[in-house]
Order: sequence, then structure tokens, then C-alpha cells
Amino acid sequence: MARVLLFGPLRDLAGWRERRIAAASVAELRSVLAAEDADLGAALGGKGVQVAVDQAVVRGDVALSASSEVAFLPPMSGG
Amino acid sequence: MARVLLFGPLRDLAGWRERRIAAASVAELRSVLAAEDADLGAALGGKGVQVAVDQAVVRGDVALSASSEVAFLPPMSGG
Amino acid sequence: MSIRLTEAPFDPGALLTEFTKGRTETGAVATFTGIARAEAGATAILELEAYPGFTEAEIGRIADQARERFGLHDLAILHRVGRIAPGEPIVFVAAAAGHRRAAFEACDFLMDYLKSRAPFWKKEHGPDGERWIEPTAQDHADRERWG
Amino acid sequence: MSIRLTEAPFDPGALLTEFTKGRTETGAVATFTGIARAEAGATAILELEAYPGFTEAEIGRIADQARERFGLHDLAILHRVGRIAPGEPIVFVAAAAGHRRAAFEACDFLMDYLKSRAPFWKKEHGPDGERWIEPTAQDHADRERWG
Repeated sequence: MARVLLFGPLRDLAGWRERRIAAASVAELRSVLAAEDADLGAALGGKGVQVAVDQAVVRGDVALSASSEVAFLPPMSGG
Repeated sequence: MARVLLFGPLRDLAGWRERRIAAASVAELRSVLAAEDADLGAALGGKGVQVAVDQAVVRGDVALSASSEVAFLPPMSGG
Repeated sequence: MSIRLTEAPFDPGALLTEFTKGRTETGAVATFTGIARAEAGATAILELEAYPGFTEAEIGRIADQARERFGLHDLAILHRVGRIAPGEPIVFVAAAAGHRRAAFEACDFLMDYLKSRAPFWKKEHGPDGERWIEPTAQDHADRERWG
Repeated sequence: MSIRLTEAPFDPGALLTEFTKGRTETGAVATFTGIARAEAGATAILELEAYPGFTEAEIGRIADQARERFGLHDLAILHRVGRIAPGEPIVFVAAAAGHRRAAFEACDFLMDYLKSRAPFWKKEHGPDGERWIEPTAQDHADRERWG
């Protein structure tokens, strides 16, 4: 069960900030989330949304373990 | 008796910081000071030395009253 | 070097007191304090979200660049997160260097990064509801000055 | 606007606390603190002389220029005079503006003026005796950037 975090507008869209979701990869996680909530699925693939696994930004697909932390980071606002 | 103030290196050269001296003009004051101390007289006419009368910088000769404050300002160091 | 996030209001002066203490070789300390503007009543509350751990680490990478680029002796960054009222400080940046130009430029550089690229998400709660904010074109242009 | 000279050591942080208090429309506060350097032991004591009244008035004229040029909301300058030990602050400048670029540039401008043209006379008391200091070529070049 990866720990999944949403930030900024993604959190408002989904209505949650943190959940545990079973998925063996980022790609599978995206499918699970899109199946539940098509709007969220589209937003997660939107322009400028980055993915961090265990606090490091990753590109493309990445395998997940039960202890992985996956964060979806919409375009940053700055401080 | 004008109040005469020396700043920075001029004070060290003269050995005093403030004196009362009778003079009807800045030119006369310069003569009095040069007659007492030729080195100081030369330094007061040196490059970059400004004169302020009553805290306003003046150029050339200016008349003095008994209550005038005359300051000789060597090139400024900045803070 | 200190990089911290805080949910509590802070006093930039207390940070400057701490930062300048005991510096006999530093010469120059520049600081910047960003304060939440009321925008004549248009913004009631600013809400800033960070990704704890990740956000400090990303800021730390830029801080390391700034230390190298400007030859800093030290730097400190404190950033508010959570709900921020008008008039409250949002961010404090301090840079210590041998000479003033380096200290000024480092603060300027760090602020340009923090305003446009740092991992924060910012929402304004105003009289007409709430909205997420993105960096302005000016914020991006400011950052691009540094190559 | 506050322009003051002081013979006593001061804490720049206390000045920043005071300066930022109650600013709901300001957005940006930049500061600069200049600290007496020990120069690895070469300078024991710095002695700064001002012409009280005249010095504040001359600084005030430049401060007015800065307010106009950079659209400042406020500014504060405190300058030490007398004998200053290594590690003690010499000068504190704070500028408040709507946006950070103006606040940074105003501090930079004011410091360039203060370092090269303000009515102070500066003597270093070191292990080899004392000497009067004049602005460096760099100080003059810095000031000339502003036209």
C-alpha cells in the first residue's frame, strides 16, 4: 500500500490529501486513481504535474514498494 | 567670534577640533589660521576640502557673523 | 546554514539578531522579508502549502548554489506555511558575505527562486471566495535573469 | 522615515522588528547591515566621525531621492559613530516597498552612497598605528552605477 499525497489544486479536486493505495508502479497507481475519478485521473496527467517517489522527482514509470511515498505535485506557486 | 570646527585628518593635523576665532569672512578666517599654522593653512586649501557655514556647503568667500559656525570638511570617507 | 518552514507567525528581527551575532569577519548581511499584503482588503488570508521534507530539500539545493555562486559565509531561510493573515511575514532570507554586493545579490537570487520555483502551493481566500495562485510572468522573468 | 546616528552599539534585529511592525500593505522589506571586520586581527578598532546635524541632513537628502526613485513606503538608516570594535554593526539600512526589486535596489543605492559620499571620516586603529581611510575605487565605481 503506497502512501499517496496530493498537493495544491489536486487536493481540492480529489477531495483528499493522503491515502494508502495498492499499486506496483506509478502507472498502475494512475490507472487505479483514474478508474475511481476520471477528472482526477486527467488532472494527474496534466501539464506541469510532477511525480515524486520517496521525495525525489521521477519521470515515466517507476516501480513502487509497500513503503513508497508517491506525491503528485501540480505547478508550484512559489512562496 | 565664529565657531570653527575641523574634521577628520584636519583635526589631527591642527591638534584641535573646535575653537572660537574672530573673523569677518571665510577668507579672513583662512588667513588667521594660516598665520598661526602654515601646514594647517595649506591643508585647509587642499584638494577636496569643503567649507560649510551654518551647516550648508559654500563656495568662495562668505561673510561671517559672531554666531556663524564654520566647518572645514576634508574628503569624506563614507561610513 | 538554516532552512526551515514554520506554521507559526515569526518576527524577522529576532532572526536577524540571531544571524548577525558573533560575526567578526563577515562585513555584510543582507536580508529580505516578504509580508502578506492586504491588497486594500481584497485578500483576507493567504494559505501556503508545502511538502515537508521535500520542500526544505529543494530549497537547500538552491541555497547551496547561492553559497557557491556568491561566496556566502552563511545564509538562513525561514518560510511560513499554513494560513497567513495580512501584515504577517511570509518569508525571511538572510545572506552573510565579505562584501555587500554578494550579500544583496544572493538575497535577490534566492527570492527570485522562492517566488517562482520553490515547492509551495498558494491559495488566496478573499471576499469573492478562494483561488490558487501561480507565479506571475514577472516572477518568471525575474528568475531568468540568473541564467 | 528615520535617520539617526548613535554612539552606542546597536542590534539590527531590534530595528527590523520595529520597522516591519504593522505593515499590511508593504509587501517587501529589504535590509543591509554592515559589520566591522576584524580583517584577521589587522583592524583593532574603527573610529567614525560625523558632523552632527549636517551628516543626518546630507543623508536625508539622499534618502528623499531614494524614496522618490524607488517608490518606497518607508526607510530607516542608523549609523554608528565613535569607536567601533570588530563584529559590531556599523550601519543598518531598511527599505519598505510594494515589491522586492524596489526594496533591494533602494538598499543597494543607499549603501553605495553611504560608503562613498556620506559625511563621515573614518580612521583605523591597528597594530601598526592609526590611519585615515578614503573610499576605495570600487566604492566610487559602485556609486557611479546610479548616474
